[in-house]
Amino acid sequence: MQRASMAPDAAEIVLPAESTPVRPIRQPAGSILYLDGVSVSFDGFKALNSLSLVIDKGEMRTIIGPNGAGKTTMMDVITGKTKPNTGDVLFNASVDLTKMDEAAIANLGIGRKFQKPTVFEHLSVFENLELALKTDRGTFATLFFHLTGPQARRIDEILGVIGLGDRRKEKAGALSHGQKQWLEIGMLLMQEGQLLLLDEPVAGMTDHETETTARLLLDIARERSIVVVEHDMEFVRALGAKVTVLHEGSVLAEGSIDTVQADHRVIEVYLGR
Amino acid sequence: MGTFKGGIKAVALGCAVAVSALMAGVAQAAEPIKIGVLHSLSGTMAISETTLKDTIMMMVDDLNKKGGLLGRPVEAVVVDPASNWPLFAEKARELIEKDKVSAVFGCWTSVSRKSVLPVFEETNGLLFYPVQYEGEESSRNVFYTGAAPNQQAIPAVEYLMGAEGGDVKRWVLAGTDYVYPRTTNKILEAFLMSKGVAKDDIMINYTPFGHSDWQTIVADIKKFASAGKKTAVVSTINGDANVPFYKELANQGIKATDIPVVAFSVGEEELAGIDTSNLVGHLAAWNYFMSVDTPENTAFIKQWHAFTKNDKRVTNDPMEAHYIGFKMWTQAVLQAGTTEVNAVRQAMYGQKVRSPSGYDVVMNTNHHLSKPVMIGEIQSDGQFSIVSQTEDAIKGAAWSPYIPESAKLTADWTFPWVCGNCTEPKYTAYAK
Amino acid sequence: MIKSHLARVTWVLRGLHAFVLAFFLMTGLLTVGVAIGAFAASSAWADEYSDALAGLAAPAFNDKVAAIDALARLGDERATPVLEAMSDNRLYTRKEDGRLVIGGTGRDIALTDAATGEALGTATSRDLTRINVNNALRTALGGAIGRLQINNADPAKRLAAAETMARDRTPEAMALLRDALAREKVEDVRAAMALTYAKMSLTSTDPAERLAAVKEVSGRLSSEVRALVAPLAATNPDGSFAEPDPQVRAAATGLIARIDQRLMMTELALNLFQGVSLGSVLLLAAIGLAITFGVMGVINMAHGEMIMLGAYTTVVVQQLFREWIPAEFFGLYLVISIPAAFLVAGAVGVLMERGIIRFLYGRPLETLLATWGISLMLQQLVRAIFGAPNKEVSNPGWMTGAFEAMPGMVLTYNRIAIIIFALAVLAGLAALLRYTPFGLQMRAVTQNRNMASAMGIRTGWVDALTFGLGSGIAGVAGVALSQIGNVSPNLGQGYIVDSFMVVVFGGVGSLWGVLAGAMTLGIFNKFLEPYAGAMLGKILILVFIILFIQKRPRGLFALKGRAAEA
Amino acid sequence: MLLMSRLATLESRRGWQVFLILLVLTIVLVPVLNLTLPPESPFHVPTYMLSLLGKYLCFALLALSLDLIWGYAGALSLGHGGFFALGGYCMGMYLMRQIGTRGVYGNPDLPDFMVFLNWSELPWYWLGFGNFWFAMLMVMLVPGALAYVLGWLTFRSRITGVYFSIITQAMVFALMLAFFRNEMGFGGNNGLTDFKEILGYNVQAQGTRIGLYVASALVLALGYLISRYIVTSKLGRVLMAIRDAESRVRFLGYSVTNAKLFVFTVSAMLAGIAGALYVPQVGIINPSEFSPANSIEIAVWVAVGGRGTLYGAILGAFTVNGAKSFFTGAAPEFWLFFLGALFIVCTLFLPRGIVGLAAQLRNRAARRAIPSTETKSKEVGDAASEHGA
Repeated sequence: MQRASMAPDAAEIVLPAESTPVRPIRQPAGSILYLDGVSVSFDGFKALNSLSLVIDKGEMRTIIGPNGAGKTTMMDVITGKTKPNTGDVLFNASVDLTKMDEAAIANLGIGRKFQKPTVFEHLSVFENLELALKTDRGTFATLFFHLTGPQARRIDEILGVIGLGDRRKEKAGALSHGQKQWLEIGMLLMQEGQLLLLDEPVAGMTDHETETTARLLLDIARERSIVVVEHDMEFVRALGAKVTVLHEGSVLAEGSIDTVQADHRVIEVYLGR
Repeated sequence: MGTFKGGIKAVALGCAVAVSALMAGVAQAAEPIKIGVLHSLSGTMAISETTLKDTIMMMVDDLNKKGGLLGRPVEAVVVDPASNWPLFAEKARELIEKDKVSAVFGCWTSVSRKSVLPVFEETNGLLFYPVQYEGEESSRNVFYTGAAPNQQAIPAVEYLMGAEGGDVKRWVLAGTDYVYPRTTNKILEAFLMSKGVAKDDIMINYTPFGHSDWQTIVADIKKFASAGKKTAVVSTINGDANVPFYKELANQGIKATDIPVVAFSVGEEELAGIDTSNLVGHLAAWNYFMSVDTPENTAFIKQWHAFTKNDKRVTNDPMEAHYIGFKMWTQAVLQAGTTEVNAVRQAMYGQKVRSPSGYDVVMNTNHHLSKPVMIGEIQSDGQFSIVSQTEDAIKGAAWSPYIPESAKLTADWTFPWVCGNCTEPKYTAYAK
Repeated sequence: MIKSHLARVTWVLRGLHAFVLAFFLMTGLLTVGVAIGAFAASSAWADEYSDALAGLAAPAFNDKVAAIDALARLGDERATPVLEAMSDNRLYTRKEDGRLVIGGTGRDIALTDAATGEALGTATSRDLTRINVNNALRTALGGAIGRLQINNADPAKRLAAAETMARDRTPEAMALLRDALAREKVEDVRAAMALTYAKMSLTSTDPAERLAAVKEVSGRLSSEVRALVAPLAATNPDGSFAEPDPQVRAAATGLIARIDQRLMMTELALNLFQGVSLGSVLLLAAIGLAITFGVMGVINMAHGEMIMLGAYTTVVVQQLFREWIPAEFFGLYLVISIPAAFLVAGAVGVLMERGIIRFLYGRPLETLLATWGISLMLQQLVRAIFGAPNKEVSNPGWMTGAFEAMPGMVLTYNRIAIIIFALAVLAGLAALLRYTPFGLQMRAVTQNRNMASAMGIRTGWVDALTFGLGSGIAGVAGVALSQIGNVSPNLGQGYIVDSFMVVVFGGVGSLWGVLAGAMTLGIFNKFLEPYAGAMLGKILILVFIILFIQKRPRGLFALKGRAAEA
Repeated sequence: MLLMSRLATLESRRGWQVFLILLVLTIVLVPVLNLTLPPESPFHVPTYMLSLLGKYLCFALLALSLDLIWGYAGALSLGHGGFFALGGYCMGMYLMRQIGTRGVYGNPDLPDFMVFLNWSELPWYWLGFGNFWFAMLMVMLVPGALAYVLGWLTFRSRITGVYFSIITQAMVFALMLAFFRNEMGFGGNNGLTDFKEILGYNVQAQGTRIGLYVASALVLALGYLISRYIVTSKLGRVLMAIRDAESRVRFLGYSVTNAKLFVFTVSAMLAGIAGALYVPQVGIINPSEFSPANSIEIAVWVAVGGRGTLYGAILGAFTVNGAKSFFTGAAPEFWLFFLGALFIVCTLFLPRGIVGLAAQLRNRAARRAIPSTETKSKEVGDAASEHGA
């Protein structure tokens, strides 16, 4: 009936959750991201139910879970798109993310890649990367911005990394689906964030592309913390990182991919009761 | 070389032949005298102004059938300023400078007149303005053929104060918030106070243009009238807002015998859009009503019906003003023997036309007409029954004596004054 | 005269059973006497009567007033039809012989002699000179007719007379009313007479009578009564009381306090009614937009023109009724106009959707420009066909007038009709969306176009029909709005901004939001108007809406999370 | 140095050539043709044409300002007529103060309409407007401040697309009603008129007209360069990114609110300047300039010319207004049909306006090979989806 409701931020109105927060496993010290008892509900539907999660500095974490488990909502909470009803979200063990808006959180060094590749279609590949470049992002600074030599070289470098060097002047809208995914990863790299959140980075990619992406991510992970949400088990296996399984808005299981796959609760959730 | 010279000669000869042929052609066909018609044909004011355009077209048509003017046909240049005030100025300039019209007939709202005024003054054009207005203006380049406040508002209020009008003691001055109602109400307030009406017995109310929800105001009027004294409403409500106003009056059961409403902007054309069976007895003051029973008026109506090919079309006061203005202009052109503006202006003073209202209407040196004032009551057929009219024509006053600042001003465009707003003649020294 | 004497005699007879015989004789004598007297006087009366009749045609206003007074004083009931005709502008003098005649209606005027009632054939308006009447004369005529009819056999006429006489405070009128009151049997008429009499005797010189009058009028807590009683409670400039009798003064002061209290309540109720009424106008104007804009997301700037088309359809239907249908069915034209307007505006809407708008889905701001172009063209088209001036739309009889819900609170029938109509349209629309297959398809298409298409719904036609529905409802609104406002080519322009405000304020896509939005804005506006004035009130409301949207960008009835139903 | 090199990047070499040729043609050739040639000459530019062109130049600047916010940031303001009129009123107030004792009532301090409404002294908000430079400052500050406040409220609440359009429309509607009120002290319905002098020159003199015309052309050129500077800067790319995917820009760390607020305010200031140049040339400013229909018309100019190109907006303003001037004289009864049809044709067949026409024709052949991938999305309020075509 209602088209307006299809708009991206239609779900802003949130109702208080009723659950009691569960204490997290450990204290925030030393973590890059610390979620404690985070709950979010839309119209009585609990998207996150007292979720607690800790990511260490330099850690790579994979998050899996069936549809509606709350993966994307969790990302929304971390990046400031959705405010949690209850719970703490701390960055670097000290910064309270729930008090900040998206831009401020991005400027802290948290980068995000969306499930559906979102690049600026009317800008060229180069310009897309330029926008993501880590500099002062104030309005007047942007107005009088002048690209320096090192910055231009950095963009060229990333263009090489994501394999779009020969398409730098083309409009991003003209790229294929996989190339858009890569461009978006390239933009994440330009941001030089400390924490990268990737929502299904290999969706719609060929096997070969998936492999390359996995290598790229492992490469990046040496300097940064990364959280990857993914369905593709092969890819998850290739990353070889610790896996967290979400179900109905809270953590169901945590561990290596093999432990998790052997967990009967996980099997139950994935195969149905 | 020789051939080149010969070529020039041939061209020159050819040119000469062509020019003389052209001249001859002009002499034979007689270049038309152009007049401009500057009335909105679209936008909010089209409701009122299209009729005036048709009136001028009818007059031009008639004049051409009778052989034109000074042996030349008259051509009306019609433009559409689209109820957009700056566009009025643009179109006025275009008419005068590009089309080189001898006179312009046009405008309805005060603001459109104010907008074109600098253009007419700069280019020394001639504007005939046919609508009743607030006065407080006299331009060398405008002839005001509509009523000034003393030719409409004051006689109407005087009528209501008298026994025939019902001995009204309490007054509601309701108007749209713009300059005409503001001025008229200011004049009326001063006039009423000078007649001993207390301030408490005057209620002034302004509404926005196109106001459509009159419930509150009509209820307020009823409340104000329930104080026991005979109450009347003097309405300067503008065009569009009148229909819902009258509908609300009728529905709330306000009869003319209880609270008469006298309007200065409601004529036959406006009533054509309203079912008047419940409005019988409410009044309007004008210088002309379609129901005037004179041979001139019968002829005028007949001509109008023939021109529009519709015998249901009504005539109204601004149309009559245009009729008078156009007749006067043709008479002045004939008298001056030219369409040149300065000569025509001089010839306009004292020009006399037998108007459809049955009076000899005269143009005064303050650029306003002497016209009769008539008060009519609305009847169920959408016409007015004339209940009072002045014996003689009343001279339009550009400056109202009831406004202190304007009381001291004089408009007289003849020697020794030659001024629209002066406290003393410009040529006092030479006048002796 | 004779008749009334007899009536009184009969009354006397009834009261005195015991002396039937003796009084029978006496009455006989009396009757004979009266008859003789009447006969003797009749020639003198006849002269005075015909003089007065002739005076009606006098050119001077004062002479006419004198003649009317004289006729009222004479009390000859033959004068009633003459005075009524005069009041209706149907009294003429015939040009050929100067005879005073009463004319009928119509092109050929049927004439009757005013003095004798004799039929005189027909004439045209050229043969006659109308006797001009103005408001003052009409008031005088009303009073005179009232006096003549206060003893009429028809109770309805007596009631009307009792009410019109309230303005006539002469001693003669009072005496007449006192007599009539004494004889009156019909309860309603009696009450009306008593009230009128009390109003008259508030200025009586006898304190007891004044007190009785105050008591009598205290049943009606209206501002009119307040104005009448106010002098009794007033103080003179020197500080003394205008009313010497303390008892009367106390009664008057008490009554005024009660009236003031009542008036405050009345005003509140009236404001509420006016607000609801304005709200229903806004609702009607916006409801079509709630479909085209709210449901389909089309910024339809030609929405106002759909309303205008509906209003012009009403004009055409009305014209057809005037020409082809007997006058007694004229009131039905509105009933026919509703489906006609729906079809006309709906058809134009479908054409618009198929011809232009469907190519612009997903580009809402360009739809805005294209529909703006359509609106300009439609306005000019209507101007070319019907002419620029306003068109007349008459209210059918059942929508004219008002009733007084309580003293001082007049509710007009057309406003009530529009409130009911607006709610009915809303309810109908809600039912259509909820219970019909079309409504189901429409909801399916708007919620998930691809899915609906996959299920075999012809989404293109559903779009066209949905847009047609919204436009058609705007057309129906035009029928209603033609009853209270202008019908001109600019009609739609006046509603377009308001309609958008209502839809956005109420919550896009929600019918109940539109209802709540329209009513809130209407009532808010009407409560603001007395304090801020009409213009400032409107400005304040716009500012309020701007600020409100900041707080709740999706309007009052924002649909949350999952797509709710409209 | 840096500035010069930055300026050079505003346009391509050919762009600069065209720009300069057009500028010279407008500010030199037209006045020369008006002044030197006799009226009979076919190349003579009559004075009425000059003032018409002057008016178009102001409209072009107005269209340019709207293109900045609509074409680049994707927010269609239906309130630009309001900023234009506010700038016009500021200029009008200055001009009113220059009348001095030459008004009909001869009051040295008060404009005629205040004398008439029995006001005894100038209201506080008229103070200072006797000074030209103060008035010019206000021409930019007043519309700018209003845009800043309104923009801050709306952009902060993330009101986009149609909702933004409707809010700005409500704003002009409220302004119109407010300025209609005589109590406001801006002359009510008649507005401000009867101007005599600007900076000591008679406003009706031919020399002044030419001066105003040249000033309008220069300001338009300057406005164009400023706009070019903004849209070719990184901020320009941020704006286009906002137009494409507003929320994505936030995740890159840019403040969408501030970027939009900046360009909205600049745009409103440009509109105010356009209004200030317009008023002395047409000789009147009144509340009908605030009417919502006027603001919609501005959007139409931009759409007809082609939005998101800046020069398209200028072209559109000239085309539509030229057509309007021509048709209201040549076909007074039918011009609305032409105008209406123009809007429909432009939106249906020229989604990128007149300037997009050439590209559209060029691409036609190429496009045939690739089937359209456009999906039928009908989201309300999603500015990004506007560019689906």
